[in-house]
Amino acid sequence: MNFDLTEERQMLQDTLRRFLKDRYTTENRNKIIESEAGFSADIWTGLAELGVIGALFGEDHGGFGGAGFDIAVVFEELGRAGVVEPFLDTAILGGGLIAALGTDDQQAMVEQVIGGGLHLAFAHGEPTSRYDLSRVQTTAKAEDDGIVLNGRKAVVANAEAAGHLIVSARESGAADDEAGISLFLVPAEAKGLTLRGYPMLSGGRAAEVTLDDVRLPTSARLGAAGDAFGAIATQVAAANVALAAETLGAMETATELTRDYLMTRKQFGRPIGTFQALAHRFSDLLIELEQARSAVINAAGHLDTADRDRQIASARNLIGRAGRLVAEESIQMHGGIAMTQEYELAHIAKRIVMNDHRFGDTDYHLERFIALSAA
Amino acid sequence: MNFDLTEERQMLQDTLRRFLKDRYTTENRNKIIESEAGFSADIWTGLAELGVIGALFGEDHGGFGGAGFDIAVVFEELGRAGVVEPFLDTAILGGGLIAALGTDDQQAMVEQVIGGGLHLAFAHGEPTSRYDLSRVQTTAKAEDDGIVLNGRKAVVANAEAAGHLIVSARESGAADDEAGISLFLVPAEAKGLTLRGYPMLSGGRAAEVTLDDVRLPTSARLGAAGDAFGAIATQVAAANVALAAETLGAMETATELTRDYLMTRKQFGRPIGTFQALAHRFSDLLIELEQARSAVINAAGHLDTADRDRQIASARNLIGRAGRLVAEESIQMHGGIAMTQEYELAHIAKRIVMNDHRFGDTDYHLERFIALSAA
Amino acid sequence: MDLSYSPEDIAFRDEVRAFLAEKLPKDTAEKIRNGEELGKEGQERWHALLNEKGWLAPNWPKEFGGAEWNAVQRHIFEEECAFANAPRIVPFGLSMLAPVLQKFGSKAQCDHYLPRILDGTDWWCQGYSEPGAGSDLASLKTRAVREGDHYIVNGQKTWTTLGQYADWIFCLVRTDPDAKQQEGISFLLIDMATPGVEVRPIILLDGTHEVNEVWFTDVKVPVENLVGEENKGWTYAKYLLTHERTNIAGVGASAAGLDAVKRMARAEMSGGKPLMQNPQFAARIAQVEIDLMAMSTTNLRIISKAAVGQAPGVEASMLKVKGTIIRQEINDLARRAAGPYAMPFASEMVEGDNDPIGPDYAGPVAAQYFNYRKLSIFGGSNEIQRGIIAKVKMGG
Amino acid sequence: MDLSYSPEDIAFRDEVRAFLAEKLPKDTAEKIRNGEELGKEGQERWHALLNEKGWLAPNWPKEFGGAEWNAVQRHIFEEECAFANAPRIVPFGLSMLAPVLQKFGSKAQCDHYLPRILDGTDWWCQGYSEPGAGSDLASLKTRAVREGDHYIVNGQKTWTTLGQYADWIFCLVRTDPDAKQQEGISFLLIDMATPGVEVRPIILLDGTHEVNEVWFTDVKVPVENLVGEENKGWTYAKYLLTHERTNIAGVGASAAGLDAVKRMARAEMSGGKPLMQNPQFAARIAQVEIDLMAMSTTNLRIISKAAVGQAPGVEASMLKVKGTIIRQEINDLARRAAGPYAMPFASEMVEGDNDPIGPDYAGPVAAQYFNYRKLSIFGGSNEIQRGIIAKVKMGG
Repeated sequence: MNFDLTEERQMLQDTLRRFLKDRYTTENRNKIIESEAGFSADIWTGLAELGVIGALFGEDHGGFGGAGFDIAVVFEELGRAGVVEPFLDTAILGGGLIAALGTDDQQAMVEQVIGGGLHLAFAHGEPTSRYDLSRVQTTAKAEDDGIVLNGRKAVVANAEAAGHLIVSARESGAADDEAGISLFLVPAEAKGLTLRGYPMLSGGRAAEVTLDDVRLPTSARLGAAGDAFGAIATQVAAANVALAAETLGAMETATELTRDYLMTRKQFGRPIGTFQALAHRFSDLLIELEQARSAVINAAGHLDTADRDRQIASARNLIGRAGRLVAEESIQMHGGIAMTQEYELAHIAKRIVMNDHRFGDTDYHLERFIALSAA
Repeated sequence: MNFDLTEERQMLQDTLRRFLKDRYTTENRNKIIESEAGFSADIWTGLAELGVIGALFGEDHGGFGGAGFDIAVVFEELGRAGVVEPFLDTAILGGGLIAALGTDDQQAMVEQVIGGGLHLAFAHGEPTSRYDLSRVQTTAKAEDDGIVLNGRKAVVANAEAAGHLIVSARESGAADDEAGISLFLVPAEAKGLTLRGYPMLSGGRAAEVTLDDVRLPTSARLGAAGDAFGAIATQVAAANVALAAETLGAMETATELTRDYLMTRKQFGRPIGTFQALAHRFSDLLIELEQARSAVINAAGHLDTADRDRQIASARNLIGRAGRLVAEESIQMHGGIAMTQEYELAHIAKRIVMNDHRFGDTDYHLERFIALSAA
Repeated sequence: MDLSYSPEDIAFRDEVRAFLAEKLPKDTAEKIRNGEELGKEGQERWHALLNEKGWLAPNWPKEFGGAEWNAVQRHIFEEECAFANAPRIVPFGLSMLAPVLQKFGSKAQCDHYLPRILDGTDWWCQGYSEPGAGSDLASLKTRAVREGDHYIVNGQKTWTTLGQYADWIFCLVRTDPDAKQQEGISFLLIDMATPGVEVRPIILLDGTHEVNEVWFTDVKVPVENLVGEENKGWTYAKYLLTHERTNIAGVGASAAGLDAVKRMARAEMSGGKPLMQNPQFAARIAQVEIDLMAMSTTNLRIISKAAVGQAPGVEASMLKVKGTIIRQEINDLARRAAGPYAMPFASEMVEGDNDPIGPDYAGPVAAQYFNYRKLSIFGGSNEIQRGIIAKVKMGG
Repeated sequence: MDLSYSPEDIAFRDEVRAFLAEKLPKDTAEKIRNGEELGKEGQERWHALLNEKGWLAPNWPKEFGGAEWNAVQRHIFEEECAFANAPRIVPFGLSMLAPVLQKFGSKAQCDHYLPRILDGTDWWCQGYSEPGAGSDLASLKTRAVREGDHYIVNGQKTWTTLGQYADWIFCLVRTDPDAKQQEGISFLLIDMATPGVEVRPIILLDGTHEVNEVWFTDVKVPVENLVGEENKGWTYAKYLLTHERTNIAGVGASAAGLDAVKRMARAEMSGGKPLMQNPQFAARIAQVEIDLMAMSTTNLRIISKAAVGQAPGVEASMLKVKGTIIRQEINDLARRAAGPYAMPFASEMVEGDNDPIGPDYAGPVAAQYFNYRKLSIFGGSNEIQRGIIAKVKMGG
């Protein structure tokens, strides 16, 4: 048993933390959030050069990591700094799906992703699918020598920046079937593809995606026809580890900001953190933070095991609850200052809470845990 | 709108509180709990003479009350003092069912109950029925000119002291049907009736009741054959108001004991109640206490309305949650002393928590509330 | 014990309902229902409609043009307004300053200011909080120095709600720097157009501009703008704070919010069924509804005491704490109910008229969740309230 | 990062399992599983079996006859014992006194007392707490006055667990009344058979007799029973407290308790279905199981640090708080699961062999629920632990 990071991961963590501390200040980050692109190309390139993206892929795909703990280390640091750049979408989801399913030709895109030269987006969720992974109503129909896509995709993160969208569509089966779902590489400039972009509350941008008779060659299909669900579930599992770790990192920052505030701000001549009620509540946050850290370790450590889904459901349920507590209590213990947009905690709290809306919220994961435990 | 007690109820409350304060001290009560009978005949007679039982019946049955607020006033006071005497079983359930369904002959028992001269018990729950009111597997079969009962009843409170047991049995229908359930007045000395008595954790006694070919005349039936469910539901609703009010009273005592302790016990030369963490937690108890009081008012005020069951489910869910909080926090804030049997809070906390096991616990009432709200 | 309204109360409720049905502008109600901001003009339009009916100042005595309703009537009015999605009245002039003027102000001040509050000539804001002072008003630093017929005011106020719309601000200022903490404070009325007054926006974490910093640099204020006596401002401030505390439980708003959550949960599908039928979500809704049912009665119990002249006292603190917990829980449920469509940042939707991105109910819920964290912070934080409750109840 | 045990650890675990399967008496395991009390003889029987194997003193150095296990091995042993329903080792002599003697006691004391602890000759109890002192040991009042070759001890200890079985008690006594708070305290070993020692039972709220008051009236204690130096007892006491804190999270016990709750919930029927399928109950079970999964890893993280010599420090307080919350929640679930059959007061069942009243699992659950409220009170209350956490973490 060993809970220490390997030397390589420790180095990655240190490098990443230093880079972000210098470059990703509150002021810079708030400017990035308000920019038209919604993220910084400089930061993206800088982090790619540091190897952040490479750490998310295995050696057989040109990276030097790709395991659960690699994902956890990277995203914990991204979370600590409140990074809004779309590593989840381009690398874990987009790049991960191509790495898992792509032909040799398609795999070339992974190399581009690792180098920082290509953005991707995973266009999967639909207006009424909520968190149900197998609910795909977008259709893919064979026509002439190609395929025609029709449908609508909801809240597709990073869609506007993506060179290609990885679009899920149904080739057979009923609306909720796992079988019959395929993935397609749709170039940003494809005819019939329309994006309606908007900023997201916790930073970054997304788009509503309409596919209106989008015609593709069959070579645009990623993997075997109708057989993409397994790969989707696997990459979404990795995304859940990433989201859990990112939330953990943000929770660390929230508690650190709160500690600093409690020890700096004075009332009646004493730091308010020395008052018992706040001190005890702060202790509870620290306890939940350690629980969240253990949950991330469990999820990351089981990413390639048979118990994967149950461990991930467990971790995301715990982090959903602990995250809400940390976000709300940190704001409450700060008081008014935490309500202002320019204060670091405001953005950090939004990252924590809004992560609960990607790939299943606290309740969704609780139900999944119950179902998987009963199985 | 008026939330003041009527003059009569105010007088009843004052009298009852005075009587119990003088006579129902911790020492006396703990002796009563440890006695063989599990309750005090003197206290019973004394309270009957004060009109406590009469207050639980309407004028048409020889009482002078019987409304939801009468029940609430009486049981809140009983709860404040941690009274273990079986008013719920003898009066609300036993007496109430006879008053609701009895023939003129049978009604004579109500008079005896009001006078304090007769005990009753409601033998309804069965070993596997849990909180399901309509789950009755005890059978009643017509034979010769009479009826034969067979079955087993679980945790029948006050069974040993009761002159008659009011036994529910199925004359027709499936195990969970509401239709087909009848009630029978079974004399304590009936042949084939066996009791296995035991004390209960929060005071008082109950028994496992076995009915082995218990033969009764048809005149022992209470109400029409197979038609008792409505009356059972009505009296159980009244019992739920009583339980809610009793728990409220016990919560009042728990918070008062806690306040006194917090203001008396010193650490570092200051009453521990002046430390912020305990002060804030104590405030939360007071808030929940007011919520519980409102819940009892809502339940009592709707006892005779169409919204009865939803209001009662609401009240018992809230009081179950608030009661657990008050019991646990009161013990925790006291520390070791509250863990000892001889300290008043120990018994009071047990009353609060164990009331959750009669006629549906917190979760049961939550589900009922959801079902009734959807209806 | 009687849980029902009197016939008079019911008649009054029906009158309120009829008025709302007839007079509340449809587009206003629609905006409130969708959590959109109303802006200055929208507020002023509603104030004017109420003023026309004589209902703009429920708690003012009739002599000043108020409705002089009792607490139960005020409660009925507030509850009906919440259900009809009417805007809440902006309280600064009407509910906060006016009672102080009526009790402590000069006749000249009453004659001048009160009609202008009613007819919308003056929009007032509040200058209480200062940076670093938190909920502790007594430590305030803004100075007013008497020079002839004027005070010269220097200092800074913060968390000034809707100060960007205001014509006037009522301020607590320190007039005697040598006096102890709460003494030496005066209550001053300042024209926002005076040179040296500067309003700087504070953007809240959900992107909204509700509150402001107000800076005073050598601002000349005529001495006749002093309310009551110099150095007695703390007395007036405390009086104001008790008046601020009407409708503190927010029962009507919570009930309307819970209804909205249920609508969302009936529309959202989860695992092939309406979210409303999901056992976890149904349990969350039921739990908060049960709490709200009790809170509603707690509120009525306290109000019915106030109606017969018994002061609410520490109960107001209890209502504040539990009321905000319930409202914030409802906001959390709304956020959850919206699912992935809670993520778009619909600030332009909130203020403008663009098509919604997802279902129309989803647009503002996450922003509201964050915005409403303020409920337990501003106006005396829940920690302050818990301290008050403990102090009063443990002293007894 | 590696979440799995080393091959050596797995071999050790298998050895523990084999031992438990072979040696743990069936009736003992049955009693533990049903929450019944084991009594003195039952405990002594189990201690003897462990001693035979050389496993009675996991944390003692080998020179004293201990197993000298590392923290991971101790964890494995405790977890396997919990799952096999083995009794916990009574800690007073083995885990609390012995480390103090080994570090601060004389050779004569070690040679005399340690073998008697191992072979069961002496049953020890602890004399720390006093009435009114709560978790604050420094304010203790029991006096020991030196007279020739003896100390004369007067005073009272309380919450003395299993003192009714004890042959000896180790005590903190005040030897210098003029010294400040924590100075002037000495660590004394007292034979319970000495005249003037009186044990009075304290009955806990669930009717059990676990703890006692111990009164000292002019009790003569030979000076050679002093451990270490006079007036240095506080140092030894603090050392002892850190050693008391093994297995503080109670992960094994919680896991066994949760399994028991699941068995109950599969057997109990609610609304025609097993309670386990009831969405509310299933959610409660899942929630605590999720917390326990994380806690188990938190525990291992801390233990794996301890195994390589890093002291647990403030983490022990975190484990104590969260560990007791989880265990108490599991006790609450067991109480709920039992339904109406939680009501019988089965004290005679717990101690004797009568037939159970309802299902056999239901008998002790409510009593245990109340009894286990002690977990967050005794041994440094959760409030004390939260204070420690805040102090350490906010100082940093």
